[in-house]
Amino acid sequence: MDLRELYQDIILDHGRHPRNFGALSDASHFAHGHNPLCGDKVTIFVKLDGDRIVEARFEGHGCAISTASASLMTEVVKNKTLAEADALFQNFHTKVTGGEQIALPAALEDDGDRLEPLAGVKSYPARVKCATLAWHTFEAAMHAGSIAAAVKTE
Amino acid sequence: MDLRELYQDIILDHGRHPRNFGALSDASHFAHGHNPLCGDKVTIFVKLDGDRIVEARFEGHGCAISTASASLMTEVVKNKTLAEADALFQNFHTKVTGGEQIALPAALEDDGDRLEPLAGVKSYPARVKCATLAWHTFEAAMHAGSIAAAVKTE
Amino acid sequence: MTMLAPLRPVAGNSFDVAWIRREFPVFERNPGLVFLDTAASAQKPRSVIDGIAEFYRSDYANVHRGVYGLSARSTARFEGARETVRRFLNAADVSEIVFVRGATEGLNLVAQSWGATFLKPGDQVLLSALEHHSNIVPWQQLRDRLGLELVIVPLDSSGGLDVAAFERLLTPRTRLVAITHIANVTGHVVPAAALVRLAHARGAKILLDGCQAVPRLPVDVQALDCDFYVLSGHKCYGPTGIGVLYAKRAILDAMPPWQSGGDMITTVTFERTTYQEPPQRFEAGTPDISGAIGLALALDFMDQVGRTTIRDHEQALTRYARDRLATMPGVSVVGAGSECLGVVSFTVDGVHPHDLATIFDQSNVAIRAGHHCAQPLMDTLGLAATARASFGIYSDESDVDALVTAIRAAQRLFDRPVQG
Amino acid sequence: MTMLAPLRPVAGNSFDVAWIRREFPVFERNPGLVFLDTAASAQKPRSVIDGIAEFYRSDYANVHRGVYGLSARSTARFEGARETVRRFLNAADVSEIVFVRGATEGLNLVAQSWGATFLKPGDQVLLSALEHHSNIVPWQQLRDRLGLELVIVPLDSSGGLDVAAFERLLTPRTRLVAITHIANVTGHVVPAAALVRLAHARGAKILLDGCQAVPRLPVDVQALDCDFYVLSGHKCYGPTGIGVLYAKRAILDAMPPWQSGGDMITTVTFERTTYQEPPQRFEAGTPDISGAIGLALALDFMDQVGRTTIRDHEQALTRYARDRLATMPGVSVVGAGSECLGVVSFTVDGVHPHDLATIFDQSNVAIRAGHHCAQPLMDTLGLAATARASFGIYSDESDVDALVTAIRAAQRLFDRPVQG
Ligand SMILES: Cc1ncc(COP(=O)(O)O)c(C=O)c1O
Ligand SMILES: Cc1ncc(COP(=O)(O)O)c(C=O)c1O
Repeated sequence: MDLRELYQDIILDHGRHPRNFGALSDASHFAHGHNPLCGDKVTIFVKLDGDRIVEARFEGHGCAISTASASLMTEVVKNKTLAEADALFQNFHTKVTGGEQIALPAALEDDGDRLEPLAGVKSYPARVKCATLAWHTFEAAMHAGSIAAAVKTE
Repeated sequence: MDLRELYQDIILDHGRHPRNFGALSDASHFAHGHNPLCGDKVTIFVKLDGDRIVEARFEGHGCAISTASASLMTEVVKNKTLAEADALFQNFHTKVTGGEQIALPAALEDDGDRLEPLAGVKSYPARVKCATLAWHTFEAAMHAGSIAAAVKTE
Repeated sequence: MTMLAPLRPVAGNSFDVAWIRREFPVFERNPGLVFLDTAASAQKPRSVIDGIAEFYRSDYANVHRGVYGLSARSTARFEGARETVRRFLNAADVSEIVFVRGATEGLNLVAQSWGATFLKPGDQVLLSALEHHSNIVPWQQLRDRLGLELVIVPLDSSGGLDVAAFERLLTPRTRLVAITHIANVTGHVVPAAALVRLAHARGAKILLDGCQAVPRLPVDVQALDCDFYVLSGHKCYGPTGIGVLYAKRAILDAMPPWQSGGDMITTVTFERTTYQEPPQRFEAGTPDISGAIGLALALDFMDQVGRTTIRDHEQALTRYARDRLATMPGVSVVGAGSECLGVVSFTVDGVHPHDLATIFDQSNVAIRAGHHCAQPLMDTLGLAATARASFGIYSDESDVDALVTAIRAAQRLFDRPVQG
Repeated sequence: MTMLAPLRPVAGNSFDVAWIRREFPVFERNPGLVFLDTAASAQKPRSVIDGIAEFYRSDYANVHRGVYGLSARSTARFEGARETVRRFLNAADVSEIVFVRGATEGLNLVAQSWGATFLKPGDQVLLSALEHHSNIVPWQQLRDRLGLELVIVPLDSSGGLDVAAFERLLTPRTRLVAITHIANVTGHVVPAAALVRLAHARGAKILLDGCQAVPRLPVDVQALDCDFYVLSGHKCYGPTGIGVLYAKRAILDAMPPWQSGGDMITTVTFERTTYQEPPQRFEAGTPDISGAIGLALALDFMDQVGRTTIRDHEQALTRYARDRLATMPGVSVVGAGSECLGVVSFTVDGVHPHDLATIFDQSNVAIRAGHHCAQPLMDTLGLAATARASFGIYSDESDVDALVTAIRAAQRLFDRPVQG
């Protein structure tokens, strides 16, 4: 496979210039994520209003894939309900692992398409964890109620 | 090699009817010997008068080789000095391991010959320890002064 | 990877031993070999030997941390081997399969991690008189360190586990039962599922030592419902250096690491280290990658032959051997036979087992003589040593017949009149 | 056993790498493979792969307790392997060679047997900032159990061990020094013999972690006079699952057993067990017989190539790699180079090491990216991850050239203008 399929312009751009980067001082939820095998670290901050995500930011260091994935994630989950964010994660997960595709509700299709550039990792099994780290950490933040949590992918 | 070379008449005879078998109540030295790999156990009792062995007996259970070796040993060391017993052991050791032969003083040659039937074990490396257990235990008894000792061969 | 040809049609309950034997190169290289020491260690089929070599030629690299293709392949093979073991034992989850060097290491791991954490002074550990040293000494070490009590279940009149005594000896202080699934000296099969139920009813955890059982019986850890199960790869046709500790996930989760180093940690600073989830938490350092892969190939081989087929074969052969030996004058078989599998211990009047083994070896009959690492059992039986013949997938009646002939030859040699 | 053809004539300080490479089947099976991850694990020569297979075909049986011929041959091969290791390390006696799964197990054995017996609360263990997790975490576990203090020797300005600080940090409370012989991230060689003298002058024992050194340097434990030395077989061209703990006999004599079970005991009753002499005391259960034999074949292979030849080759290649990388714009080599052997860590501006490894893999260049199980060193260096290239007996300048080309390709890919 051509490396340009993996490292698409959008990935490099978000890798170089991550969006929503930096702590969120009034976060209602956050979690630390860690991939012990390569050392990637990410912290996800979320501000919830009821079950709606009004703000999502991240901090950390990692490879282009994990940084771009965190950056794109914070963009697409903003202003979504928790159920919508979860649907996006399920869909994304099958995209990057090459599992059977889970359809998205029509309203989320555009957001799903925005994550498409990361689908290239499914040809690089060693890198799938890079793409999913931010999402697993996001999920951990949500499940932790308002308490900090830590997850890791291996 | 023919098994009759290993199990010569003299071995079977001493195996079935060990000489000097049973504890020696007025022993000045004794030691326990043990081959943990096959479970053979022997106790050697010696009575010394100065540096002369005036009595040697043994107890224990083991295979035909180890029993015959203990039996023959108690016969040949009796009435020998410690130095003579040691010379017999050295000579015997090379006999059963196939090492370079150590010559015996003329006075001990007959005793050396009496141990000859055990030389067959040198073709059975797994059995050499059976033939030497009694001798190692005897040596331990001597080195322990008048205190009991334990040795094992493996 | 060398694949096996499809199994030949089988006659009755048996299978084509000649075909099986051709899959084991040791018999080709050692013509006339009558190998009756499988309980000590099994011979290896071509698929295991060649499969390991092929793995090193084509796919080898260190596992887990490599991004490149070779390492990804190696990791997939290694983790695939873990899944093969899971399937073979029917464990609920692959994380319940911890690779260790062998049963001995598995038992030490349980004693030193689970035991040292959850046992308290005065707690009882229930063992049986049938145990191998590896399932005795780790508990003695722990007893001496913690002040435990070891309680020993005696034998019944047939030489098997006394189940009534087992039940009686289980007390509220019994925290762990550690018992062999098949006794390595006599081949006695314990009623494992019943023992698990009894132990659990009393609130005790139970470990089964499956060294002799896994090569001979279908084993389903979920059906057994045991808490721990250990096995050695080299006894089930796999390479040396690899074995398995199975434990229920909830139990592994609660256990602290034992050995520590690479691969089992999440983060390390000089102040503090956090550990991985099971099974990685218990696999410090570079694992025996080729060992795990070789073990999986061995289990595949057993599956291909068929595990109930293997059990039936071992059962028929054990019966045949016990029956033949029982009729020989001067020969005593150790223990009664109905529940015995794969192993026969015996003694011959007037010929020490050690001498028997030497004499047999002259006619290429390989048996084991001694205490079989079960000195307490030997003490119970009042024997210093026995001769032991044990069977494998490649053994057949001709091996037993050769043994009988060799016993007769030993008797002739030793019973001859000699000059005093 | 497959024997090697005699070595080809060598040119200058080097040897015929093309010939060596033909002895490693992985290169035939993976044409174009540029394998630069030998520090994680080395590839295996034909003599090791085929030698293990041949052993299983011809001579396999369990060791130590068998009277029959096959077992005697297996035991002779296994104990012969121990003698090969002794000779290779120039240990004084074969009883000083304990077979373990790998360096990690060796380090845990020393910590849990020697350390737990001879260290007291308040005692200091001196480590360095260069250590692999396997030489950190066992000491942390022991610290937490016993109340020890871990003292860390810092790096000097070149990224090597700060010997002046080492000397200063040695105190009368230092009971053990545990230090790597060659750092696995940067390739720094420590002045081992000098450290041993300093440690001994202060009355401390010293352990050297030889994982990266044994495959690259002639190692003579008597000349070094170290108290403990550990190595992993898979890093010196041997199979997985086997390693060596060397310790002086007097030290082993004083150490209690760690793991317990078969083969390491003299007598067992349910009341009491007595233990064997070293090394058997520390080898509970059936050992990794084929692992030990495979390791010996690997050491024989290294001896045949010549250990100073290997060192010279690694030295020349390491210099070549460091020189080439140093001149590349945007590339930073970690640590200064004069004392580095076999390993080069580097970073590339704007391309994360993990991405580098993926990009390199597309052109068949296998390197490692990450913390290399040395997180404290990475923290010291202020790096989250590096890319690491490491060399073996089969590496040559063309591998380095391929690496340079791959770095350029990665830079081109990542430095391209992209649409935001
Ligand atoms: C310096 C050093 N020490 C210890 C280890 C651990 O070796 P193993 O994983 O083989 O036990 C390694 C290898 O990863 C190493 O490079
Ligand atoms: C019943 C039983 N338990 C434990 C062991 C020890 O196994 P290993 O030596 O492979 O660790 C054995 C084999 O010797 C055995 O037969």
